[in-house]
Amino acid sequence: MTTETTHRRRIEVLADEPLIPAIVRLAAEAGITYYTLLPTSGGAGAHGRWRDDQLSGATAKVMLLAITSPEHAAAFIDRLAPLLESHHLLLLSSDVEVVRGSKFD
Amino acid sequence: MTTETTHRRRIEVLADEPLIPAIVRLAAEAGITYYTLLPTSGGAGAHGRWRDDQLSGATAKVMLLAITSPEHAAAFIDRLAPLLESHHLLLLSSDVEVVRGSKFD
Amino acid sequence: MTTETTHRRRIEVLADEPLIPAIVRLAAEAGITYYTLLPTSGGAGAHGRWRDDQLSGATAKVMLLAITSPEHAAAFIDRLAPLLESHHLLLLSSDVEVVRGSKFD
Amino acid sequence: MAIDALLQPVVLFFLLGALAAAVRSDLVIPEAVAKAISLYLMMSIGLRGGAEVAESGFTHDMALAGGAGLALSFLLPLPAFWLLRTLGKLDRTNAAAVAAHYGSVSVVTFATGSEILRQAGMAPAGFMVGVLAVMETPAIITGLLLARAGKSDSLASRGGLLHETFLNGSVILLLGSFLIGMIDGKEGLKAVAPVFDVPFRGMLCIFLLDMGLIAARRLMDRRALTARTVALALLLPVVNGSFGVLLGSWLGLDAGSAAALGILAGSASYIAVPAVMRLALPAADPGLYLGMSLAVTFPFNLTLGIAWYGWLAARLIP
Amino acid sequence: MAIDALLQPVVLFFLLGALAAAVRSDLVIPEAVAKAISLYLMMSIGLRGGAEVAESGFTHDMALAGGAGLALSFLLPLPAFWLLRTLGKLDRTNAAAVAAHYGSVSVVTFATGSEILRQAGMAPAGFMVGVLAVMETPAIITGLLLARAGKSDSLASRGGLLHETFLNGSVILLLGSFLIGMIDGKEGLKAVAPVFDVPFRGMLCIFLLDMGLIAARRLMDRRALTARTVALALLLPVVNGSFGVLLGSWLGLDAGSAAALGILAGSASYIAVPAVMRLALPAADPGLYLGMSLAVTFPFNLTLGIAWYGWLAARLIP
Amino acid sequence: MAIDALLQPVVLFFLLGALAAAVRSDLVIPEAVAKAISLYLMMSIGLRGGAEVAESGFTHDMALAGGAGLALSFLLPLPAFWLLRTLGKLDRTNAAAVAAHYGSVSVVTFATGSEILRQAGMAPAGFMVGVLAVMETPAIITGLLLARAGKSDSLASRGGLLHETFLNGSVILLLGSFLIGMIDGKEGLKAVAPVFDVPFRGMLCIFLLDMGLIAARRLMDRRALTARTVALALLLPVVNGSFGVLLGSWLGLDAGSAAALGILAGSASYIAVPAVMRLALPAADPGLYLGMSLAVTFPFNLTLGIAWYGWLAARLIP
Ligand SMILES: Nc1ncnc2c1ncn2[C@@H]1O[C@H](COP(=O)(O)O)[C@@H](O)[C@H]1O
Ligand SMILES: Nc1ncnc2c1ncn2[C@@H]1O[C@H](COP(=O)(O)O)[C@@H](O)[C@H]1O
Ligand SMILES: Nc1ncnc2c1ncn2[C@@H]1O[C@H](COP(=O)(O)O)[C@@H](O)[C@H]1O
Ligand code: NA
Ligand code: NA
Ligand code: NA
Repeated sequence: MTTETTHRRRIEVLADEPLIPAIVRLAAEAGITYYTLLPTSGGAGAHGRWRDDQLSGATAKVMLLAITSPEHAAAFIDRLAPLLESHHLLLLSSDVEVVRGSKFD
Repeated sequence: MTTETTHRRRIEVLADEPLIPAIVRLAAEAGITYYTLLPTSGGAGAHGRWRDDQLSGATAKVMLLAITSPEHAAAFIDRLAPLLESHHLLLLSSDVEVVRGSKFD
Repeated sequence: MTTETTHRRRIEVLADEPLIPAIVRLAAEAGITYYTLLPTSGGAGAHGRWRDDQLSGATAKVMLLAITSPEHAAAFIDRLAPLLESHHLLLLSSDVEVVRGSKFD
Repeated sequence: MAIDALLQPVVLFFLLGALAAAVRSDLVIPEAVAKAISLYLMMSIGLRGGAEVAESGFTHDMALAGGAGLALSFLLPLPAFWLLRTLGKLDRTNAAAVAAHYGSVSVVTFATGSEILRQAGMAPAGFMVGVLAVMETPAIITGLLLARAGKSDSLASRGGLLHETFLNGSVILLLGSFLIGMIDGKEGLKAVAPVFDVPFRGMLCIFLLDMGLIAARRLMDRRALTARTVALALLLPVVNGSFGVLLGSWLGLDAGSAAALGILAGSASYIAVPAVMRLALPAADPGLYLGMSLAVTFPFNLTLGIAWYGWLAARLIP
Repeated sequence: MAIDALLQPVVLFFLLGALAAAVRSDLVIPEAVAKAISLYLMMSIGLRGGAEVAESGFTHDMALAGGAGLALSFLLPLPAFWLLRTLGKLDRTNAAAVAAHYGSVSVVTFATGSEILRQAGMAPAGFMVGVLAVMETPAIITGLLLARAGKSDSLASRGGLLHETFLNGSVILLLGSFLIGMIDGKEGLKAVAPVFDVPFRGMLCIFLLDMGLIAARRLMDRRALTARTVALALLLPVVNGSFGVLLGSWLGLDAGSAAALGILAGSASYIAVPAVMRLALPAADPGLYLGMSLAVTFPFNLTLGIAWYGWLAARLIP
Repeated sequence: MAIDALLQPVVLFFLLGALAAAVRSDLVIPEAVAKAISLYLMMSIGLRGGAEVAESGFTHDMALAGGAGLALSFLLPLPAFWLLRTLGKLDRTNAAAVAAHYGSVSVVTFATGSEILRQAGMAPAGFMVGVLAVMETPAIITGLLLARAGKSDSLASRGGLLHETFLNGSVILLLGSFLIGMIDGKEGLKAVAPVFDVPFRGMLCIFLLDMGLIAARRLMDRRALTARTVALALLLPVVNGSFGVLLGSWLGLDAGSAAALGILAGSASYIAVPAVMRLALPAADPGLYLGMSLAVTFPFNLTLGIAWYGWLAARLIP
């Protein structure tokens, strides 16, 4: 027996912690209400190096992961794209397969 | 020179911490013995919002990542699929390339 | 409107914490200067089981994530491949789509 | 006693945490530190209880209280289950899971209650810490029997369940520290008292600040709670706790220890039991059992319950 | 006072941290613990300040100092903004963000300064903790007005901004602890003094070790800092701080409290304000405002600034 | 002394941790907190040692003990390497890595040993903390020379190795705190004693609980350990430690300091050295060197080794 799987989009957004609630609201406007947050511990980008910083949390980055339909993914990307540069965000999109696809619209 | 890479399946399971040892055993039954666990810090799903909770650990979620062959991946998905709904699990499957593919059967 | 996205490679390297600075330098030699580090909490592989260990950090593993062009990805994989076995590394490579692809060369 | 108790720093910090969460402030105690403080509280409670037992020696009361605790933990889930099924309208699995929580105990409720009783000159006997340890797990067994758990599709069938139940970290730490306290006695623990004795109440303040945050956030996201289950989360502690005091007084315990038995009976677990239930009864809703025990019963006990059990014990045992 | 102050453990641990970072050692204080210590410091400062106010009762000085703090926090960003635009050559957004930091306050600078003043027999009045709490947020409002923030493309327009500004965790914890201190008084806090009073200076040492590491690492990765902004990060505390002392002395405060007002005016926020700015003014560079406040102004105040404000206050108010 | 030492809370908590791990309980001390306590222990040891040296001034003994420590750390890896190659049947790389661990020292073994010696009226001199700091790194250099490390395929060739070796966070923190202790002296540290002196033994208990968990879990997952390597992990501390005591007594140190030199020689690193070896000798198996030092030698020293070195020193130096 092979369990049937469905194609969905895997969206990942890396953002400073204070921005996460606003990004969650933006995702909800695009129809994405389910998500998971992953911690990070450091990195480097065009705006320099950083380390985990729980002190003010101002520059601690969090990875938001959401599995969703291609339509919702596109709507979310459209909304987030203009903010990427000004808000120092990282936005990734890729293919993923899930069981019970209807849960991931 | 270009190092040769092999196609494998990337399996990700998000589950409450108390369930992880049982899921690791289930994976072993499907032939998957190597894995990595990643922490999470929050999220939202059909069963509501949650935050990291180390106090009882009862509702702290952990992401299990395993790279494996398509056959083992299918066997694991078959075993896990009936539990997804009742155990509030998230199961993802996608393509990935690895060097030295024999290590990832 | 649909925001245009570009194909890039998603490189992930799992390594013991003391090795990360050296791997970051290796990545820079391959032209990869932007990356994000993610914490892990445990796992099992050919060299046994492990748990998070901040005490000496000697066997705490960190996941390095870098989105880059196929060329830089290949250059990095070429450099890292000979070290995989001796340094107990995990190296993954997959497809990902990004907005503003020029940022990810 | 009631008003004084409510104005103590421990309770005020709980209220501060609850208030901060209620106004949706971003205040957070790092979970690693909250967890460490909860381990500290268990070590401290265990050591001090054990040292007192080392001083008093084994007594008749001790055996009685231990037996009473064991019986309470095994049996309290039964009436609770019946109430949760009938009044609460819960299905079998959820009712069983919740019942297990109310048969078991809350370490922090006990700790706070002991401090408040001590302040009021009604310090419970040292052996009540042993009773606390004894009462943590039996209720889980009753709960699982009530749920007729262990169906084949459950991940729990792959083992780990017995470990989670009997070798839960917090139970081991409490019992182990109790034993160390008994071995070393007050004298032997002198060198570590600046960590395990003196700062206890202050550490409890920090922990209760966190509990206030967690409880209020759960109450605000009360998706799983209904008016019926909230009412039961207020009724169960009063019924169980009063019964615990009555039993203690009937067994001839001193007022402080009878009050402590009431606190134990009236409190509901939110550390050891949820971890087992997530594995053993995955179909039970954690939002429900944590919501009831942590967001309703815990604050109730802290503010009113403890004062009531203490008052009742003082009346019954002059 | 200056030399003595520099050789105290708190300052030496800061220098040790800075040195460790300067030689690129891998020394790291786990962030969860650093965060917990910063929460501890706020609880401790709040409780002790509140208990002192409970003892002294409300006074005329208290109202004056509170009003002065409010005014300073609202108005200090204005000249700072002008200096940052002209001398600092910053754009409007960055200048506004930095100005908000300098109008607001640094809790740890205040805590260290209070200890150093106390050591020198110039303990500030307990109500200065209330002034500290009052000064945290007004500067943020001025900063946002200066930036003409709230344009439509900002994520901030999706709300959360008011919460971050007024219900910031550290502000609530400080104010709440201050209130608890006022309610319980010195007597009521006795049982928790072994946690919130006695170990304060030692905990400050551990925290300052971490601050040394963080400040020096930021200074070494000073991508965003220019000679002009570094100069301003040294000039602003001297100007603001001296003005704070003068104002305090003009209002008739005692020397210790006037020095503390100087410390508050001269210090720059690096906890509450950055979190708001990241959301409200995402285009402002965190490397710039954290670099200035944390990597330049904080060490300056710790080593020289506090000593100077103290000396000035002692001269003006004999 | 032996039995008394075994029944002290520090040792009992270690055994409790080991027991909890042995029955596969899920008890875990959050790693951020364990790490913070290990940093605390180093700060405390350093400060107290430095303050004692400030009081006693520089002495002849101090120079002798320092020189002896330096020599021991450089040279002890040589016979260890030979034993590991011949009796242990390890390859060159693994033998060199393990030898480096045994030449270096364990801070917590030293801390526990000092407390036990102090209890027995044999407190080591304050300068032994300096010797501890001196002994951490030389053994690493000998180990790397023995391994003929630095081949081109190693990531270590990309730098970072010198930093990990000489600027390891724990070494810097220990030395820095020692210096601060020397600068401020007992008087200057009075205000921070409630954190860095009084609670030391209690904090050690919590840390040893964690060490018990970690050591027993490593022993149970002893994939990398053989009967031969376990035997050597018991033999090496006895040989090295006894030699350390003899050397100390021959140099004319007091009994407590000679015992401490034995503890340092007999202990094996599990914090500083593993981090360097992972980078410098990636082919060496961390399961082997951490298994030997942490899971066998550390518990041996804690329960028997320290008592033996103390007894030997007391016999040799009446
Ligand atoms: N190509 C990339 N791969 C992985 N992470 C990246 C990449 N670019 C940026 N990041 C992450 O996103 C953060 C912000 O990026 P930036 O705005 O370029 O400074 C960086 O600090 C990294 O953690
Ligand atoms: N579509 C999704 N994308 C990302 N994470 C999800 C998604 N659905 C569920 N999750 C995660 O899985 C958890 C359990 O899901 P649920 O059983 O739907 O409550 C949620 O709390 C999320 O953290
Ligand atoms: N197939 C795999 N899937 C996921 N993680 C893996 C896999 N193989 C190895 N790992 C991770 O990489 C670490 C080192 O691998 P190894 O060198 O095989 O012991 C393991 O402890 C795991 O955390
Ligand atoms: Na109960
Ligand atoms: Na200011
Ligand atoms: Na040694």
